[in-house]
Order: sequence, then C-alpha cells, then structure tokens
Amino acid sequence: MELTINHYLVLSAILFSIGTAGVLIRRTGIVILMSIELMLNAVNITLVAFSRYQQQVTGEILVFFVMAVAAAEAAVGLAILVVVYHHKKSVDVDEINSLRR
Amino acid sequence: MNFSEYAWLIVFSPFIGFLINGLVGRKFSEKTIGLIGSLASTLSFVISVLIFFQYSALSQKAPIQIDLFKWIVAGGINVSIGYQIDSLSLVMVLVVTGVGSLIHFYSIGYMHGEKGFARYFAYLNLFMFSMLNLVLGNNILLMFLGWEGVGLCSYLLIGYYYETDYAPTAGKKAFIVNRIGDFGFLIGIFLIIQNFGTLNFTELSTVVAKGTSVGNDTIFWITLMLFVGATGKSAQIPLYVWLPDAMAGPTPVSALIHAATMVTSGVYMIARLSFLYVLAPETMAIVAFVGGATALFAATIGTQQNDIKKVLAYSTVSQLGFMFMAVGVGAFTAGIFHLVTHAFFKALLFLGSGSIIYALHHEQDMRNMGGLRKKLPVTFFTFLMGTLAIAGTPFFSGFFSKDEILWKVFNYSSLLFWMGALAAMLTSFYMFRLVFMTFFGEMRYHEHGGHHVHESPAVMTVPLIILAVLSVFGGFMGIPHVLDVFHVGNYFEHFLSSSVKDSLPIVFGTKEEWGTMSLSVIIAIIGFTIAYVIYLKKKYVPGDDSTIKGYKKVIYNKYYVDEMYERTVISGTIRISKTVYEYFDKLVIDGIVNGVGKSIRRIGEGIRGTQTGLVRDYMLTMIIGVSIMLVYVLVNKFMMIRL
Amino acid sequence: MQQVMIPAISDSSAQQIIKILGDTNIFYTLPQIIISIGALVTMMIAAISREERGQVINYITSVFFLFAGLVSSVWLASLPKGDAFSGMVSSDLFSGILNIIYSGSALLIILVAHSYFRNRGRYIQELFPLIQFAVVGMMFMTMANNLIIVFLGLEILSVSLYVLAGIDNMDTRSNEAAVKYFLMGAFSSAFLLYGIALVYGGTGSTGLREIAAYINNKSIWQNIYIPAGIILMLIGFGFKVSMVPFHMWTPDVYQGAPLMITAFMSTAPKAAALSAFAKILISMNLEPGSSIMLTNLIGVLAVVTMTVGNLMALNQNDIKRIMAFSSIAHVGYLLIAVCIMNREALAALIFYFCVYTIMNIGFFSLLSLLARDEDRNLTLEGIQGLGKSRPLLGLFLLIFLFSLSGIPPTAGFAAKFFIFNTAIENKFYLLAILGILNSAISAYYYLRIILYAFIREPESGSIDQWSQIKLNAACFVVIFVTAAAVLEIGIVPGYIIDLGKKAIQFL
Amino acid sequence: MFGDLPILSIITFLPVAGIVILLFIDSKKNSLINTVATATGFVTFILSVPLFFAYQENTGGYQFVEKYKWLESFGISFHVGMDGISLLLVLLTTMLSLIAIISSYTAITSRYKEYMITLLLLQVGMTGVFLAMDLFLFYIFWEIILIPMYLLIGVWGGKERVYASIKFFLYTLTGSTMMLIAIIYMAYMVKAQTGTISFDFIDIFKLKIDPSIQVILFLAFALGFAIKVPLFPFHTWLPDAHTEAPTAGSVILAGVLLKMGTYGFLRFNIPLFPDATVQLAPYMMWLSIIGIIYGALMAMIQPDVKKLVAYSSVSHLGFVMLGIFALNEEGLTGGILQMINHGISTGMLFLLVGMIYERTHTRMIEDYGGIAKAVPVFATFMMIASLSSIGLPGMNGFIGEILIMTGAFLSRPVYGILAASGVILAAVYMLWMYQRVMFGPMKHAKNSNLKDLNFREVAILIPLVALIMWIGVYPQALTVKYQKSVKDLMQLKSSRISSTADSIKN
Repeated sequence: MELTINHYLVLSAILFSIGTAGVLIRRTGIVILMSIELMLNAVNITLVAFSRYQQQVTGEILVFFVMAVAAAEAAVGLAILVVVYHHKKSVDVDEINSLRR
Repeated sequence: MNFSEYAWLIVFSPFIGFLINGLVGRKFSEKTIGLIGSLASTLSFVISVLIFFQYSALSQKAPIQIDLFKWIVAGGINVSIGYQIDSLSLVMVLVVTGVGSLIHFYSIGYMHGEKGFARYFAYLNLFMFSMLNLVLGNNILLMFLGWEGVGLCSYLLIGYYYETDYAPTAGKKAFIVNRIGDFGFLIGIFLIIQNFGTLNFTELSTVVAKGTSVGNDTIFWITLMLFVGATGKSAQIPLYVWLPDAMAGPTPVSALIHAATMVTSGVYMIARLSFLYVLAPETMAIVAFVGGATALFAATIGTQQNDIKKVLAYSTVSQLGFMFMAVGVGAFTAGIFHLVTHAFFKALLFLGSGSIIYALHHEQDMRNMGGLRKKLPVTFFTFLMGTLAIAGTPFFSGFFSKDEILWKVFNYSSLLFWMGALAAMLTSFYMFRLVFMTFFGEMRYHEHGGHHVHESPAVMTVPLIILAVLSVFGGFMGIPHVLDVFHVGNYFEHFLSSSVKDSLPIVFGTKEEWGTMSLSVIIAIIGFTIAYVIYLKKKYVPGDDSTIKGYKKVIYNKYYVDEMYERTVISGTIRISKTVYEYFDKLVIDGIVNGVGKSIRRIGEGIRGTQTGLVRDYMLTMIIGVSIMLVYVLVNKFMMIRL
Repeated sequence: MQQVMIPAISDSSAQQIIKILGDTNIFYTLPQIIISIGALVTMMIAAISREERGQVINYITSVFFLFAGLVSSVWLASLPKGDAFSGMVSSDLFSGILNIIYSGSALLIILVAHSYFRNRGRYIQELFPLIQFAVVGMMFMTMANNLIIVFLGLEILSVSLYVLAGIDNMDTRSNEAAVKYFLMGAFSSAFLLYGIALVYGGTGSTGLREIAAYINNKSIWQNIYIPAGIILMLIGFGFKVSMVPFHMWTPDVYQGAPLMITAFMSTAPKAAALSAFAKILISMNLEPGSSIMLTNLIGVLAVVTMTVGNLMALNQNDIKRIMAFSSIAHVGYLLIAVCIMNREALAALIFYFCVYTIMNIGFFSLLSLLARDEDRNLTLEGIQGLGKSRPLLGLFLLIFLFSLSGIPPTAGFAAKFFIFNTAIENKFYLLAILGILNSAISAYYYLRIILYAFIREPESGSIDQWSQIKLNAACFVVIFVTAAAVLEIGIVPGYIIDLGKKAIQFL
Repeated sequence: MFGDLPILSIITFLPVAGIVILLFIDSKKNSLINTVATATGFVTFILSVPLFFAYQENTGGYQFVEKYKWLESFGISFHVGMDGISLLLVLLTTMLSLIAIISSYTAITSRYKEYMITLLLLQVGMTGVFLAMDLFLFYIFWEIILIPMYLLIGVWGGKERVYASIKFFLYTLTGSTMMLIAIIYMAYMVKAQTGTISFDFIDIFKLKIDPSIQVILFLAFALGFAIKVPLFPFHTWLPDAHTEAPTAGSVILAGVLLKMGTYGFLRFNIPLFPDATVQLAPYMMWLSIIGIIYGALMAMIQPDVKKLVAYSSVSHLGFVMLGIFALNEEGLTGGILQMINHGISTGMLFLLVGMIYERTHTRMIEDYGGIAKAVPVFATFMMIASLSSIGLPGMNGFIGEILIMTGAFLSRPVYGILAASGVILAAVYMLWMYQRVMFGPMKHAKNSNLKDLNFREVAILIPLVALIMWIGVYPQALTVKYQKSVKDLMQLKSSRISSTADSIKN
C-alpha cells in the first residue's frame, strides 16, 4: 500500500481530534496545554504533507513559525499556570470558576 | 334709526355684564353688582322692544340678517357668528330679556348676603348671553353654541351652593343628561351638513322650499335626532330626570332657566326648524306623543311632591310636555304661545315660591308651611294669579294657550287629547294643593331665634306684580277666534305667521271648539275641587317620608326612575369601566407590553446559565459550534455536487 | 512568487526617507518598527527601574513611541498603496486607517492606564511593552497579504493579551481571566491554524492574491479543503472577536482583567481580527455560490451573536460584564457588514470600528476614574449617585451610553445607521430589522446604567464617595476628547464615512 | 420679512446657545439659571411669533426653506421648511416650552441647572421634528427627544419614575425602529428610480411606490407614530409617563410630544403613501374611535387626577386621528386644529394639576374635595381648562371636535355617531372629577389653608385662557394658515382614488 496525501491528512485529523478530546476531558491545566500542543503539531503534519504534495516549501516554513509560536505560547501559558498555582495550590481548571453567570 | 343694526348689542350687553362681574365683580358692593347685571339684561330688553316695534310695523316681514364674522369654514361647514331677527326670534328675545330682566332685579333682593354674589350675577349674565345666542343665532351651530352655553350656565348655577353635596351633583347630572341629548342634536347637525350642505336657517328653508331631493328617511332621522337633543334640554321623557334635581340652585335661577327660558329652547328649536319637521310626520307623531306622555307622567308625580320647588319642577316638565304636544301635532303657534304664557306664570310661581322660601329662611317643605296668606299678602296674591293662570281659569293667560293646544290636539288625535285633558286636571289639582298647603290652614312653620316671617322687599315683589299682570292678561294677545267677539284677530298667530305656520289641518268646527273649551274648564274645576276637599276641607297634611305607603310611595319616589338609571346606566358604566381597566387595560394590553419586556429579560436570565465559568463547558460549546458549521459546509458541498 | 510592486511615490519627502532607510520594506512597516523599538525600550526600562520614576519614564516613553507610530500610520495612510517584504504585507489607506485605530487606541489606553494602575495599587510596567507588541501584531494582521503573516500577527497579539489579562498577578480574578483566555485562545488558534493549513492545501498557496487567483479560475468547491478551511479560519477569528458560540470567554475575561486592559481588549483586537478576516474574504473575491453559503452562515451568526449578547447583558450587575456582553452585541452588528461582503459594507465596518473604539475607550476611561478595590465596585449599585454628585462626569456617562445604544445625535447612531443603510441597500432587510430591534433591546441595559447613576438615589451616607475623585489631566483629556468626538462624528460623520469608502478602493 | 436670515435654524438651535451658557453657570445660582433659561425660551418664542404673520397662507406650501449640505454621499441634507401645519405646531412648542420653564421655578428643587438644560434640549428636538424636511434629519430629531424626556421623567419624576421612564424610552424607541428601516428603504428607492440616493422629503414624495409596498411602509411608519400618539392599543405607556413626569414634563409631553405622532401621520404617512392611506384609513379610524371611547371610560374611573388627564389625552388624540383619517377637509382641518387645542387645554390642565400638587403633594382625587372654597382662582382656571377639554362651544375644543366629528360622519356616519358619544363621556369624567376635587364640603381640614395661585402662576395661565377663547371664537385665524396644506392633501387623496379606480377599470 502506497502512502498518499490522504493518509497523512487522516492521521493529522485523528491527532487533532485526540488533542481536542484531551482538552475537553482533562482537568489539569498542564495536560490541557499539552493537548493543545498536540493539536498544533497535528496541523503541522497537515502542513508538511501539503507542502510535500505540492512540491513547495511554504508549508514547511509555516511549520517553523508554528513551532516557534507554540513554544512562546507554552512559555506564557506555563507562567500563567504557575501564578495560578501560587494562589490556589492547584491547576485544576474546574476550580477556576469564580467568574461566571 | 334702524334699531336692528344694534341687534348684536342684545347679545353682547349681557356678555359685557358677565365680563365686568366675572373679572372684577368681587371688589364691588352688592348693589353695584346687581345693577350692572340687571342693567345689562335690561339694555337687551330695551333694544329688543325697539326692534320689535320697528319690525312689527314692517309690512314685509322678511328675516333680518346680521352677520358679524365668519366663524368656522372648512369643507361643507361654512358658518358665521351671525344673528337672524324674525318674528319667532323676536318673541323669544322679548320673553328671554323681559322675564330675564325681572328675575335679575328680583335676584338682587333674593341673593342678598349670599357669598359669591358677583359670581351669581356673572353666571346669570352669561346665561342671558348664551340664551340669546340660542334664539338669535342664524345657524344651527351658533344655536348649538347657545344650547350648550345655557347648559353650562345651568350647571354652574345649579351648583351655585357648591359647598353642599347635593347641589354640584345635581348640576353635574343636568349637564351630563343634557349632553346625552346633545349627542342626538350633534348627529342631527351632521346629517344636515351631509344632506343639505348648509347650516343657515334661511338657506336651509330656501333649499327645502325649493323641493329637496333628500329622502324622507333622512329627514325623519334629522328631525328625530334633533328632537333627542330637545328631550334633554326641555326635560322630556326619557331625559327629564335632571330638571327636578336642578331645583338645588337658587330659586330665581329655577325661575329663569328651569321654567321660563332654557327649558323651552327645545320647543323653540322645533318651531325654528318647523319647515323640516313638517316633512317628517313620523317624527311629529313621536314628538306629540312624547310630549303628551311627559305631560301626564310628570303631572302624576307632581301630585305627591312635598317640596314646593319640586312640585313646580314637575309642573314645568308637564307644561313642557304640553308645548311639545302642540308642536308635535303641527300647532307651532300654539306651542310658542303656551311657551310665552308659561314663561309668565311659571316664572311668577317660582319667584313666588322664592319669596316664600326667602321669608321662611330656606324652608322648602310644604309640610312645614301653611297659613302664609296673611304673612305674605303680595306673594299670596300674585301666586294665586299664577296658579289660576296655569290651572286654566277662563280668561287667564294659561287658559287661552292651553285651551288652544287641547283644541288643536283634538283635531289630531283624540287619545292625545284625553291625555292632555287628564294632565290638565292633575295640573289644577296639584297647583291648588300647593296653594292650600302653603297659604291656607294653620301655620306649621316654627319661627325661631327672632326671625319673623315677613313680606319680601319691593325689589322682589315688584317683579312678582309685573309677572302677575302678564299672567293674567298675557293671554289676550292670542284669543281663539270663537272668543274673538270684537274681531281683533289672533294677534300672536298673525305676528308669528311670517316665520312659522301651522301645518295642522283643522277638521272640526266651532261646535267642537266650544266643546273642548268647556271641557277644559270643567276639568280645571274638578282638579280644584279635589284639592279643595282634601287639603282645605280635610286639612290633610302628608306625613313624614317614612309614612308614605303604597302607590303614593311609588309616585312620591318619582316611579324610581332615577334609581333605575343609577343602577343600570351609571353604575353599570362605572363597573364595566373598572372591570375593563383592571382586567383588560392593566392585564391584557399593558400585560402584553410589559410581558414582552419581561419575557425578553427572562430569556436573558435563562441563557445566563450557560455561562458556567468552567473553561471546559466553554470549549465544549465551541466544539459543538465548530461541528455544526462543518456539517453545514458538508451539506452545502453535497448540494453543490447534486446540482 | 509574487512580483514586487514598485511603489509609485511622488512625495519627495517620502522618497527622502526611503533613501535614508535604504529599504522600502522598512518604510512600509515604519509604524510597526517604531512601536517595536518602543516596546523593547520600555521593556528595558521596566527591567532597570521598578520605582515610581521608572513608571513615569516608561509611561512617557511608550506614549512617545505610540504617538510616533500613530503619526507614521497617518502619514503612510496618506501615501499611495505599496507592498513590502515581497508582497507579504502591503500598506494602503485601509490598513493605514486601521493602524491609526490600533495605535490611537493604545495611546489613549496608556494615557489613562498610568493613573488607573497607580490608583489600583499594582503598577506593572510590562504593561507598556505588551500593549505595544499587541499593536504591532494587529498592524501585521491588517497589512498581511499572506496567511502566514496573519497567523503570526494574531499570535503576537494573542500572547501579549494573555499576559495582559493576567497583568495583576496578585489579583485572583485577573489570574482566572488569564488562564481562561489563554487556554481557550490557544485552543482556538489551533483551529485557525488548521484552517490556514487546509486552505493552503486546497489552493497551494498562503498568499491572498494567489489564493484569489486560484479561486477565480476554479471554484472553492473544487475540493472540500477550501470551504472547510475558510470555516475553520472563521472560527479562529470568531473567537478573537467573541462571536457566538465562541464568545463564552468574553464576559469572564473582561470582568477579571484590569479595567483598562479590558478596554484595550474590547476595541482594537476586535477590529484587527475582523478586518483581517474581512480582508481575506474580500481579496478571495468569493464566487457567488460559495458566497451564499458564507453569507447565510455569517448572517445567522450575526443575528445569534447580537441577540445572545444583548439578552445576556439584560440582567447583569457588573458593569464590566455588561460591557463584555455589549461588545458581543456590537460584534453582531459588525458581522452584518461582514455578511454583506462587499466594499460598501467594509466601509461601514471601518467606520463602526472607529466609532466603537472611541466610545468604548471613552466609557472605560470614565469608569477608570470610578474604579476602586480592583474594579469590584463597578457594579450598578456601586455607581449610584454619580450623576448627582458629579454632574460633569454624569454628562460624559450619558454621552457614551447613549452612543453605545445608538441614539442620535451620537456617533453610535451614525455607525449603526451606516451598517443598516448598507444592509438595506443590499436588500438584507431581515438582518436590518433584526439588528435594529436588537439595538432597541440593548438600550435597556445601557439605560440601566444611566438609571443607577442618575435616577436611583444612593444609600444615605455613601453619596460622598464621588467627591473624592481627582480628575487626572491625561484621563480627563481622553474622556473629553472621546466624548467630543462621539458628538462630532454623530453630527457630521460624512468625512469619516467618505474616508472609509475611499479606503476600500485599495483592497 | 426675514430676508436671508436662516430663521428656522435660529429658532431650532437657539436653545442650544442657552444650554451652552447654562453649562458654565454655577449650579447653585438658581436665579441666574432661571434668568438664562427663561430668556432663552422667551427669545425663541418672540422670534417664532413673527413667523405666524410672515407665513403667506395664500401661497401655501413650504416657506422659509433652508437647505445645507450635510451627508452628501447619502443624499442627506440639512433641509428645513415650514408649512401651515408645522407653523402652528412650532409656535405651540415655543410657547409651551417657555411656559414649562416658567412653571418650574418652584416645582423643581434638585439639580435645577440640569433640569433646565434638559428642557431646552427637549425644545430643540421638538422644533426640529416639526421643521425637518429631510427624513433622516426628522428621524434624528425624533430620537433626540427620547433622551431629555427620559431624564425628565426618570430624574425629576414621581415614585414610580424608574419604571415609567424606561417604559417610555423603550416603547417609543422600539416603535420608531421600523420607521428607520422604512426611511432608508425609500432613500434607496429614490436611487433606484432617479439614480441618486436622497432622504429628502421632496424627492421621496415624487416616488412611485407600488401600493402593496406602500402598505408595508405605511405600517412601518405608523407603528412609531401610533405609539407616540398614542393610538389604542399602544397607549399604556402614557398614563405611567404622565403620572410620574414632573409638571413641565407632562405639559410638554401632552402638549407637544403626542402631536409629533399625529404630525408624522400628516406629514409622512398620508402624502407618501396615499394608496395605503386610503386603504388603511378605516382601520385607523376604528382604532381612533375605540381610543376615544376607551380612553374616556378609563379616565372616568381613575383615582389619580394626572392619570385621568392622561387617559383623557388618549381620548382626545383619538379625535385628532379620527379627523385626520377621515381624509376630508372638515376632518383634516379639525384634526390639525385639535392638535393645537389639545396642546393648550391639556397643557393647561397639567399645569394646574402641577400647581396644586406643589401645594398638597398628592394627586389623588380623594385627597381633595371642596377646595374651591380655599382656592377660587384656581377653581376658575381649572373650570375653564376642563370646559375647553370637554369641547364646550365658544371654546377651542368645540371647533376641533365638531369639525372632526363632521368629517368622520361624512366619511361614514357610524364613525361620527360613535365619536359623538365620546363627547358625552368627556363631560362625565371631567365634571365628575371637577366636582369631587372642587365642590362639596371641605373634606380634609388641611386643605382649607391652601394658598391660591400666585401672580406668576396666573400669568402663565392667562395666555392659555386667551388662546382657548380666541380659537373658540375665531378659529379662522389659525385654520387659514393651513387650509392650503389641507387642500393639497385632499388633492393627493382624490387623485389617488381616481387612479385606483382607473386601475380597477383597466
């Protein structure tokens, strides 16, 4: 069986879905952050696949940017979670609900 | 000098009096106020007398028109403030200003010491102004202005003693009942505008005389609706209920407004529009029978009243019934003639009763009177003249006019004649009952605190005497031709003929005329005799209200008509309004308005619940949104493929 | 690769500058560069001095750089269209006007934020570089001609905003806002990215012009990637502008973040995201069939967004929260313009951005004077008696609130009028009717604020809290200028509208 | 007379000058504020009076027209003009505004400066509404009025002011939203038919609109106007607003604001949508008649004097609407005149109620009774106002009502008959109220010390009484001013009827 573009796309879609499911299911802020990283990387697979398929580098360039952005996001996100941990001694997102209604 | 050029002064002289007394009257002394008021009215009288002499000398008695300025102009309405002088309006003006001036003078004495003396005279002058507009106006709208204006003055004057409970209530009742009548009058006006396109009396009569294409049905409705207005103003069934209550006003007011002038304006109106009424025989029949029924009905109530003014009030209603009977059968002249004589004797009777009330310090219950003959000789004598006149004693004024009505009615319908005759008998009865209870027998009034009963001052007795003279001799201007031994002719009918002509065909001859005349005399004597037996011979005095029983109680309570109106129309309307207000206005209409607002807010409150504060819920919502949108795209895609 | 456009600049001074700079790329991104330098400088200052003196210096520096950025944006806007970085970004009147909005709003916010954060008792100087970075990000988003740049700009903006939301790290509410915003923001950027990837896959390019050329030749229904990609991008942008159903973070974050940060978040970033999305749609020049699909979708979203926003605001008590829902509702009106998807509508959109930014910043600046106790007193009961005790502030409050509810003669009315006008011109009657009805509903909660400020008397004894307020000069100037602008634009909106219409010609 | 002087703009915006001056006055200097506000009102009034004489009734049409460029790209201009109808309404506005200002000297105790600013702002809006000849401009002025009126009720109102003010604001705002849509729609219709967009009344007037679309547009306009009038069943905001508003607010509300609704029908609905007007007139008339009778019945049972007068306004405005939609010369003439009449009489009634309220702080009928003895001058004025309100001949109300009822009757007898029944009911509720308040024995001892009207109060009532009498006796003075406008409307209607008849034939 030859690997076509569709295989990559389906794989990335599955990964994306897993990431989404992780975001929805997990309660710990850190794990949610990791799931989001998974989603971004799933997209990266798509980008690379398309890039190869179209014989271009545009997609791959974008992937580099995405990786950089993901790193920045992770840094900021972890910092925020640390601050929250300072106050609450917990990063359980279900406990962060003082603002509502 | 052509006096008719000054006709506007007849109308505006009282108005000037009203302005002076109304605006600055409070600062004047009673004498000044009274003189201003009375002279304003007298000036009108003098001018109208001058015009009368000039006018009656004319061989060709065409109506004189005095147009002042355009009043309302829009589309089919084009009316001016303008006055019309012809024989009919002149007769009315003379009665109004003549009797009115006498009553003004009388009031100076009667109202002496009352609070609001200036207010009283201002209202009285305003009334004169309105009444003169009513009778002189050359179009129906101006007549309506006077019509409502006199209603207003009546309201104000009935409620003159505003610190009491009953007087303002009676005034309000008068105004509202009149308005109900005016409702009909208005519709009559609309119909005239719609069908004739003019409201001017002369133009209208010209149009009608030329032969109009307007259908009989329409004319029937026009005349009937106008008559509805007349039933209100002239206190006919079913709208008579306000007049007895109107006695709450000062007695001169009752004399002027509720006996001599205002209440007769319905009769005047029909006479004025006689050219229309003759085209609607059905309406005429209704008018005649309503008049007959009122005459009889009110007379029965009059027999059981103990309040001296109430007796006179029902008597007025009854006499007005006679007038309507007359105009209804087409004897317009007879109706107006009775109007004039009635103005004399009824004004006299009211002023006389006023004199009694004045002497007895506002005692009006006849059960507490009696034997006043000696104490109040002038009042007694003049009152007796008035009573003889109204009872139809031969050669007194009431005899001529009432007899003429009965004779004319006999030519129209014998049933109506018998109704009239019976009413005449009752009239004689209750009037003599009144005289006997008041002036004869023992004195039942308890003098107290140094107040002695004594005759009224000259300013009051002189008008009484003048009116007594008119009541006695006033009938001679309209002598029926069977009695016309000197062949002077029926001056009244002759004079009036230039503006109003009878439409009633005389089918019977002289023999029958004599018959009806003698019958009416006999009837008067029967009434007198019964009263004499009961109240003078047996010295019967009705007991307290609680002791009145049986049919007498029903009659004494005016057949409970007021109560019936109160229970059905008035409280019904209020109850319906309250119910509608509570359950429809507040609950339904406002409920919908507020409900829309409230339900929007409630929805808002409801969907606030989605904002749980939990990130996971938010993300789930996002995912659901994403899914729906992606499905939407896929559906679109498949539709594209199908296409 | 797209051919580099040679700028046809006749302005001699511009050529002078280009000569000095030696690079057109730098020239066309002048505002970004200036503000980036400002951001770096202020970051340094923040690192050196955390004392009060440092705060003032930082404040003045950032005001200076933002002002410079504003001036350069104005200048660039007046110049003809030009491309930079191989056509990755382009400068024209459209981006110029939006750049003015971004740098202008940031400038106004910083002017007020200085005194606000002083009163709040937590003055964190990183505020200044972060706001400036956010502005840079927004500018790139608008100027971008390439999806990569759009994505980068968005992320620069987002990351800055995540931190800004939690800038008061001692306040738990601020923290909560930051966490929520960050988690959901990152989540949504994944969707945006996925969308970009799919569009790239479908068209073989990330350049807007190339995509447009591809779509013009074929159809977006060529493959499923393109429509799906557009939808996913819509989600990404929709999140940023808080479009229903991606709006749920808005009230919580707006309520939690410090007041002036909320003010910033509610204005410029929305304009940036929506204008970028609109620009993408417009430059794709979508063919009719797919347009109907998008039009229907965005139309429904517009109605749902404004309705939900308005309904949820009705019963709120916290003014910041009310303003959050109000901003959602306003996005609904804006989406009407996006839905119409023609150039006239974009002009209305730009005009609405201007007006909304001005009135919102004005209102928040006013609130900043009243804020106490980490904004916790900004409730309806909390502002009772304001109108009686400080009539002038009350007057400003009235102007801003009537403008927000769209009552003439304020700018808010003119903006709404322009939107509905365009909707009716293009026969979107239902949208116009629903929009205007929503606008009537929205009057209720704005009136409620007025009601409490003016009509309800405060509890006895508490009336004097307002007499303590000291009018800070910068803050007062901001309030006064915005209020005056609200009235001025409301009465003669013509020239801004014309400017907007002109700007659209360049897209 | 005025040459090139932009007199209409001056009249409209002069109060703004007053507002600006007031802004810079210390809010504690009440007498200075009085002077400035009164002077502003007075000068505006004095400037507007010559218009009455300068307006050429023989020429008719719009006069003193001013047109300035405003929003050119939308075809919007600042276009104002005055015809006979707006002439009278502007005069009414300037007069009642002045009276409202003077009447507030002692009635308002808090935030006096802001109060006067609000009143002046209100005047700007009202004058603008009556003068605007550009539909956009009209809408702007129309909406501007909401702001000061909302504040007037809400800030200076009675106990339930919060509820009343919000209800007033939202109800009227919602009503007018559809109008905005319709206005924009027509502007683009102009673009479709002539090529350039225009909000100008003259351009829109020339439009050829399909009758079925006319109906929709008519209804869109009518909703806003009907709420303002208020036509049954859109009236429920009125009693609340009237009851809670301060005296001056009630005077302006009843005197001028309600007229904006009827004016809107006259100015826009009838000329712009003549086919729809002819088609829908019977429905409008039925609603008016229900309003007449319903308003009167509701007024009858109100225990609160202000509410009573408010419901009487529903009844009276029903008359106005009836006259207008009778679509004949009598009805239109009467309807327009009755707008003025109602402004004068009901304005006066509210003034009087306010004056007595200032003394007793109650509006309940049962708290009075027999006070005529204590306050005879007040009682006299109250009597005049009541009589004018119930349409006594010789006073202004009669002329309007008789014309309206005639018009209605000519249109279809049943309308006239039902409307005439309202005349009876008017007498019932007014006189009953009057009697319970004024007559009878003094019910409450504390009322016996009431102070009668002072000089200032009498001074503002006298001109109203004079107008009541003058119009009653010589209505021609006013009706000639707008008879040309009425004739134009009539011509429009007859041409439409004939054209519909033609189309049916074809």
